[in-house]
Amino acid sequence: MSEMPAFLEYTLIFTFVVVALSQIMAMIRLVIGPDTGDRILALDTMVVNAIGLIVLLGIAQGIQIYFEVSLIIAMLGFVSTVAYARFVLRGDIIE
Amino acid sequence: MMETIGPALVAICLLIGAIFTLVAGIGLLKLNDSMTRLHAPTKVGTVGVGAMLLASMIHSFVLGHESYHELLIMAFLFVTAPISANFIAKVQLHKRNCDAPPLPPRDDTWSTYDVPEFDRHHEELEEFSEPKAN
Amino acid sequence: MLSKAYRWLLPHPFLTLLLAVVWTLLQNDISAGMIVFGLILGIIIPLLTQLWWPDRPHGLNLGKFISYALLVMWDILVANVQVAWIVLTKPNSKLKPAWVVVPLELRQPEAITILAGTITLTPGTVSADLSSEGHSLLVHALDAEDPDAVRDEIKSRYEARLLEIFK
Amino acid sequence: MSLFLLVALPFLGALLPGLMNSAGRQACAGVTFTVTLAAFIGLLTNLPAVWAGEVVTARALWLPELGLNFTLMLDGLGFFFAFLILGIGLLIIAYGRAYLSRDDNMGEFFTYLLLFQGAMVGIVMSDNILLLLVFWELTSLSSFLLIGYWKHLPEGRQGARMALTVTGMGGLAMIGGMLILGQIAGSYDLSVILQNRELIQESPLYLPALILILLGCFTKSAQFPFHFWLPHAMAAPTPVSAYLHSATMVKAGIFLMARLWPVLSGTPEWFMIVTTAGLITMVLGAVIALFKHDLKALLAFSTVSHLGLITMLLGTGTAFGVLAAMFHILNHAMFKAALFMSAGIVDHEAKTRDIRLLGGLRKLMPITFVIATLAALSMAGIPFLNGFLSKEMMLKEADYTVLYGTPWLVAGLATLGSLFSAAYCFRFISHTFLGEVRDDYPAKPHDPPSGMWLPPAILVSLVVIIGCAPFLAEPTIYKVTEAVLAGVKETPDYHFKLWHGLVPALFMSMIAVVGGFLLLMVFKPLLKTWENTPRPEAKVIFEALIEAIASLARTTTHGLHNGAFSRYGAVFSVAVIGASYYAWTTGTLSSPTRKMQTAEPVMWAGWLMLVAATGALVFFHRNRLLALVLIGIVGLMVSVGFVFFSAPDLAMTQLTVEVVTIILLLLALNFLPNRTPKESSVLLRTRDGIIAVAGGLAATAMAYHFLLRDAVATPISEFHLANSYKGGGGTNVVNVILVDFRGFDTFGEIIVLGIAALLIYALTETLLNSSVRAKLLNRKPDQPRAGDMHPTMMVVLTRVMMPVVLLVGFYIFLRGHNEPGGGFISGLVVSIAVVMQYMASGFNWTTSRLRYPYHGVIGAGVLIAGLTGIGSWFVAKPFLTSDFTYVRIPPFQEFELATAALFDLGVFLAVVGAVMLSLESFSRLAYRPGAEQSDHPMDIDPSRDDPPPLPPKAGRVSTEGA
Amino acid sequence: MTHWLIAPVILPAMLAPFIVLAARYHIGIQRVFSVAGVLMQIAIALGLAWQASDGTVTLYQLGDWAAPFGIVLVGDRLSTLMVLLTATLALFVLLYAIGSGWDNRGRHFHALYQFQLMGIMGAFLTGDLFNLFVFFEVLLIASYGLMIHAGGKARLKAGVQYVLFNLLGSTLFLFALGAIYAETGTLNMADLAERVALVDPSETVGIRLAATLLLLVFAIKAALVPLHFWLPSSYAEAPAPVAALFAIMTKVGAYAIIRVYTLVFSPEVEVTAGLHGTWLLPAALVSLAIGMIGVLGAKKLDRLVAYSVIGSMGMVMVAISIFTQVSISAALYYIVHSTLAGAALFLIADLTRAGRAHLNLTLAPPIAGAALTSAMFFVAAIAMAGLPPLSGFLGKLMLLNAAFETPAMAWVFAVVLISSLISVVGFARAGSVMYWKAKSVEPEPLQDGQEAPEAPSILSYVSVGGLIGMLALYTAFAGYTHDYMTATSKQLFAPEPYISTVVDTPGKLTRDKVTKEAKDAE
Amino acid sequence: MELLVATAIGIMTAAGLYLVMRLRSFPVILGIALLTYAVNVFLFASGRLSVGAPPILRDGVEVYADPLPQALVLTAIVISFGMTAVVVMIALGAYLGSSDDSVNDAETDEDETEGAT
Ligand code: NA
Ligand code: NA
Repeated sequence: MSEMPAFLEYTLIFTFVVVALSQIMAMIRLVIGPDTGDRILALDTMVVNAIGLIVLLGIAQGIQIYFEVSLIIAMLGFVSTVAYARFVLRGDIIE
Repeated sequence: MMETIGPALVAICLLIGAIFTLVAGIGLLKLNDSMTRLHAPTKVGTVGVGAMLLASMIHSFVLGHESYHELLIMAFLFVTAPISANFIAKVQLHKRNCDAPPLPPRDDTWSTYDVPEFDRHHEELEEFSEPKAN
Repeated sequence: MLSKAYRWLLPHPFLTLLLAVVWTLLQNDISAGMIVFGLILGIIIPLLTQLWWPDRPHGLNLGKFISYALLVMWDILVANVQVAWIVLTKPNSKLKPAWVVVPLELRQPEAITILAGTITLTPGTVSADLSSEGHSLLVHALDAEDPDAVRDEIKSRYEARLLEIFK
Repeated sequence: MSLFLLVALPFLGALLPGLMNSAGRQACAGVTFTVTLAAFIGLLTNLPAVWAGEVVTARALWLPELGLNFTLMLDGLGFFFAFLILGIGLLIIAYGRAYLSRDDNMGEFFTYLLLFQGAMVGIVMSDNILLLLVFWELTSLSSFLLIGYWKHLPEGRQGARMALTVTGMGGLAMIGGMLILGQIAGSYDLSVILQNRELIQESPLYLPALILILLGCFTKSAQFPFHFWLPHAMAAPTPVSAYLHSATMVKAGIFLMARLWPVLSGTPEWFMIVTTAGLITMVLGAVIALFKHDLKALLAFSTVSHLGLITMLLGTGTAFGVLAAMFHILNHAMFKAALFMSAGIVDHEAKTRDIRLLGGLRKLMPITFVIATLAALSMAGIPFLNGFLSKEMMLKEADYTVLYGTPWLVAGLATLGSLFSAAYCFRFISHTFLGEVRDDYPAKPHDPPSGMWLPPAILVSLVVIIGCAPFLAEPTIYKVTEAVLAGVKETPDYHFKLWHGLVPALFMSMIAVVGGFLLLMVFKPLLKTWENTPRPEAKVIFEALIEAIASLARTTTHGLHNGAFSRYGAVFSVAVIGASYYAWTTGTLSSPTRKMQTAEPVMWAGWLMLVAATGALVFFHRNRLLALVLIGIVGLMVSVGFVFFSAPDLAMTQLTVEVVTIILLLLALNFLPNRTPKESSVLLRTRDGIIAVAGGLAATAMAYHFLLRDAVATPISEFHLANSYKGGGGTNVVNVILVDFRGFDTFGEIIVLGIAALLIYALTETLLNSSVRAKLLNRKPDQPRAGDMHPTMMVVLTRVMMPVVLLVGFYIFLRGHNEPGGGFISGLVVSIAVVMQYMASGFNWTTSRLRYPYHGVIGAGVLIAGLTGIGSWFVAKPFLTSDFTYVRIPPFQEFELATAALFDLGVFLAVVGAVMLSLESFSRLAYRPGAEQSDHPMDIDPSRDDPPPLPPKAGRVSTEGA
Repeated sequence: MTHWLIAPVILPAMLAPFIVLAARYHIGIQRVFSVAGVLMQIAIALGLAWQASDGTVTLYQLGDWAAPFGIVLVGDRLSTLMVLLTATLALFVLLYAIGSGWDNRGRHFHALYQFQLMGIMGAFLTGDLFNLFVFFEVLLIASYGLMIHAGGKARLKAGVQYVLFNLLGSTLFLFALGAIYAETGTLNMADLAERVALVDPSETVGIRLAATLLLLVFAIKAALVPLHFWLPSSYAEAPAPVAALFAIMTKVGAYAIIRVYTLVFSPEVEVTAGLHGTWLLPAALVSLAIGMIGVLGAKKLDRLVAYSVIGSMGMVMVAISIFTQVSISAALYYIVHSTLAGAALFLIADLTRAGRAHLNLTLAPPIAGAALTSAMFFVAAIAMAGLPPLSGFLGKLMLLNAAFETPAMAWVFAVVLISSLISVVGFARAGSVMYWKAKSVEPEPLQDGQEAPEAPSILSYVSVGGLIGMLALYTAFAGYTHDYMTATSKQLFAPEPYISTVVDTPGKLTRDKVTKEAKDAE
Repeated sequence: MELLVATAIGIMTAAGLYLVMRLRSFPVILGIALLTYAVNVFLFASGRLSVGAPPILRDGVEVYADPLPQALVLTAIVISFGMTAVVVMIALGAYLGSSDDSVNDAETDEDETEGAT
């Protein structure tokens, strides 16, 4: 980790833990469902949380090059959510 | 100035982000109705990550290599979230996972239930194409 | 003639502007070179894709749009705290979710989309569906004692403003 | 004539009959006869030298390093056999011309015959045992063709296959034997091998070599227990039978035993095996022959019997035995060929060979009667005919031979064999020719044209001449015997004459003839007994055996390759795990060289998510959509892991690829069932579970092992890190490796993608041009569908987002060389942007507005990448040598121009083309005619129902600003 | 700087996209370009083989980077021989594909064919293990495309298994490469050979795992039992010319084993000692047996040929696993032979299809053009079963001759000879049913509008005849070819020139340094 | 950390293998995908693990993660993407042709060999 004040470091760790927790909760929702809509929602949440995780990593490591990754996750998360939903709605996702 | 306030701002943003993210998770897990669940992550989660992105941006200023990138991601998330939510809501409506909505005042039905003729015959459940609430 | 060339070159001027801004943000570098390059891209890319956006929105009022955006941002901040509070404190049994039907005055798809997006991003409401001809919006409210009040607020606070933006 | 030419003539000549086929039957036979005659004369030109005791040789190198060379030699033995092969061959050809009917393809027949003849000549002239093997197997193959010549007859096909199987087996055994023999002697040249009697007989490998070689000889020469194939070879046209049985095929084994006699014989093993086999064969063949009703079958078993006789003579290991054997070979060839031809004449004329339907032919076909009778009597061992002479010598030799310590055994059995031999000969004569003329022959027989009776007549006259004046044959047989003995044994002092005094052999001979006569008297009751005696039928046993083996092969093959991929996968896994386990446990292990790094909580969380998602995926894999979502999460967590471990490029690639993959899978899932049925049993799942866990443990162990140890030397990537900027002009080392250091890999990689897309396109085309098309068009959705195909909000968002994503793609492309990104990721991002447009407004609406020729995009991408590589040829550098420079054009900052970027552009285009072509193909499969093709980008657009604010075409013409 | 060494890879790599771009809808133009490309390939391959025939090792540094940092192509006797073999095979098979019209029964045949060649050529020429992986993938994915060319239920079904199995193989290859890099820090084969010497004898688990996994990967390609399950149905169901071309694909596996196990993990290397010795020979013998049993047990002619390919690979692998200079040269001789013979048999099976509804070994009316087809089958079957006088027999002799050097000699003799017999019986039964027994059946009278089955085109016969002719030449000049194989084997067993050429030739940056140092010295 | 990565590889491998041995093409393809993840991580790990050191050259930074395995994995990902697309298509083709998505190919040719006679 890059040099940073101790309080920030603790906050960062706390945030990591919280995001991870949220991620796990989403995962639970994903598994228990009960329906596809809930699962897609859970997946969407997990994607957003993943962006959060990567942003946190960037802060922790003091590196900015993870930006492209976050951007791509944001784009792709959206596309895949739409794709899943379209599949449930229409079967054919690019009809 | 930046050296002292900066980290504090970062920490605050992070905390806000953490809380909202957690709320999103809790909401997703706790709420027991599928439409209600939709509210938590699409908004709270977005703000949560938004706050973290803000933290990252401030942090970059603290470190001295300014970055505006994060704005872009934030914008992206905010613009796409409603569409995602809309699609998921449509899925819930389509799968009858919620209370039947009232009919629209001006048109015949909601667009999700407005199934084209050639799509109405699927292999098993023909009656499924019509909203059962009506 | 000039405006013809203008329309040919800039089928969607706002998109051009948007792309230039995005490019600058992407590059993380606000220099003349970057902005020029961003504008060049902002012209080229819409030209490439304009067939997929055949009719451009008309009568967009940029100033009002910006103030609308700021309003929405504020609402988002406030609303999120409210929602968080509801999620954390209210037991499931006490929640009163409800469907809200919003009849639309807006006609332009762009405007309707912005309205629906606003509704989703702001407190306790999600735009769930559009009616089959597009004249009503189905909104789900997380905790609404009075659905009609929610509908009225949406219409007055957001739709009215959008009607002004998209004349 | 050169020996090469001699051997080559029949082979070269074999081309002619086929070519002459259209020129008529006469030409066909004529050319065959001419070729054989030429070879025969060529052979005779060597007679003076051979007679003088010289060995004529010819050598040419073929495979010198292996010791397989084209070395030929002609000594007395070889000459003797070649003379028989070509001489009798001539007669057979003449006979065959008359024998074959109009329906038979003569060109084919004579081609096979010449091939066979050439192979036989090759065997007897080989001075190299490997070369001999070549000819040996060629006789098997060509006789296969000859025996199966009448393809429409099941007996022909079966007989041919049986002959091939049995002699082929022997031939293969002999390959082993010959190789061992050559290995012992240090050479495969016969001339060398024959010099090494002691070396060979003392070698521990002598016995295996002997057994293997004898297997070859016995099968070829139809010795017990391999005798059964020969009678079934009778299905061949009679000229073939005559040839195979008299002078050629079956004599090959005898020839080889004689050829190798100097080095193999004389040991107890040789004596026991060869003599025993010969004796049994002789007696057995004779007994069976007596009871055969088919003339050719009778003759076939008589051949078996006589071959046994010769084998027995060679087995005794004495010089006299050899002498007798050689003489009998000559005699047997003559009378047997004549007999077969006579049988053929009878068959040809009376249209039957069944001896029970015959009789009385003496009056109808007197010429044939004379010929057949003289030949048969010779075979029976009647004085003044050549058969008598050699048979008496055999009996004399038998009298001297003591087998298994029992003095009378060989003599008794030899006499018994001769007795039966005489009996079947008498039966042959009396039941065919004697007795009353019948009126129920299938056809009215009469003597054939001279073309058919002249050849046997020539042979029979020789039979009589030698029988009366044996001294005429004596010098020749002595020369041959000398050649066989090769100095190992003294040539015996014995003269061929009719009267040797009242020696035991004479009595034995008399017993045989008289006994044979008596046996024929009581033939009827004897036949009854024979027919009522249960006895193993060799053919049935053989066929049952082959059928059992074939059936076993079928069961094995189809049981093993049962088409179950799940089992193949299990076998694969077990094999890999097992081999790895072996490699691991036989290696050495010392302590790790790297310290384990501490895992932070976030790492644990990520791990937990990954494991949970993976576990859930296995658990829920039957719900396909859920499984897809879960695998997406696995991929997401892997990507996050890549970011965590400093690999942003990887994370981006992984993510983009994954989304495109999921889109593809969703497109496929549209057609596939949504759920996987539960099919495998608990037992099977347990098995799979165990294998899977073992595989997982193996992977874990291996990964853990390497993670805690350093490479044996500095990894080559040190160089890449050090030279990335200096030599490649980029700071993103991963990208520089991809487009420069290892650009060739990337070139291959985009080609893989391109091929993938072409394949998908091609298969789509194929499916749409097949019956699948109708199926697709009539497809009913398997789940209820919602309305609103192209939701308004999505369309509107896409209008803004799609250009932005394209911009991002461009950005990522430009950045790649120095920051995470590059052509590949950029290509995927751009593809995803287009996919967004597809998803929003539908495939038809989107493509009808902008149709990219995706084929062309792929082609262009690969060509650009390739031409960039080729470009470096013009500056005399190898393929893909990169160059770069920095340019500054105001108002822009200094930027880099690199050939690598051009290469990356190729990558970009190939990726976009490939992904889009694939998606397009899937979409074409999903096309349904019922679905109305909207002219609008979105289904719901309230602005359409209002009066349009601008005239319809105003989009382009209006003068108003926004 | 000559670029000929890369030409066999680049030529098809450029030709294929060109065909896709310019001649997508014109089968005639595609054919012309495809044939011309293959003819050029042969010319180039001949040149390369000639160049390598004096023992020269040619190096091509891609991107001008020195090995091991960049990728290199290496031309020695072995690799150029394989390139020549591939090009020759490709010509006859391509002519058949054109003559039989197979190329026009689906899309993109010629492009895929060229890509396939590119992959194979690259695999033979590359000196880098990861690059080998890439070329394996190129050749595999092209082979998927060719295998399912023209579609059809059974073919697609078999295609799924073929692809899935190879995906498992590719995964394994990556595991092996990971292990190699983790252990040695390099990917270049010559460099690897030098680094293997640095492995600590007290820490051999890693390198042994790596070597084993690599061997398994190649064993899959070589269809070694029990990793052969991908082969029978895919080769049987593939379009005939494709199956014929695939005859070279199994050889890629054999080639890779020979290359890696002579260059890198040679028997003298202590740390990997005994790795392949223990189980490769048994596996090879079992492959031989299983293959030849399959020839006897197959119910269809095309499957029979596929099993014979497995059997012939068993022969090759037996020779390889004995691992002496003599045995490797036998293996090389046999590789060329079995490639040509296998290809010929697949094509003949296809000729047999003319006028027959199926290739089941059951009674059916006579086929069109039976005489010539059956004669060709007879010759090719002789070659494949290893009967004299064709090269199969010579190869068998060479193998058995080499087997005197192994303690398992008796096993080798027994299995080779017995399996030969089984295959002879199998081929004889099949040929008898297909070509002889059919003569006893009256062909069904043609129904209205039904056309009499057309005999295969002359070009089809010419291409099969060409392959058989190649076999005959290969037999007749066995002395020369065997000498060549022996020299090749010798070169493989003395890899120092190969290694020094690859590792010591300077590249882009190092070369500058060298010239600069030379200047400084002046 | 190393143990976590190693076990992650192992678990994905195990799950992948299990799914590969299923009977329908869809789970088998998912199994292959899991195996691909596993092997990609393994190949990546052959450069050992480093946190916060992406191989993007920056002034003053000396320690970088090993870039070569990253490049290799990138190539591998792309290739396996192509392969996955192809296998999905072929599996789909096979399914459409026979209405059966089983990966196992029970031999259906009715005509048994009557044996060569
Ligand atoms: Na479905
Ligand atoms: Na890159």
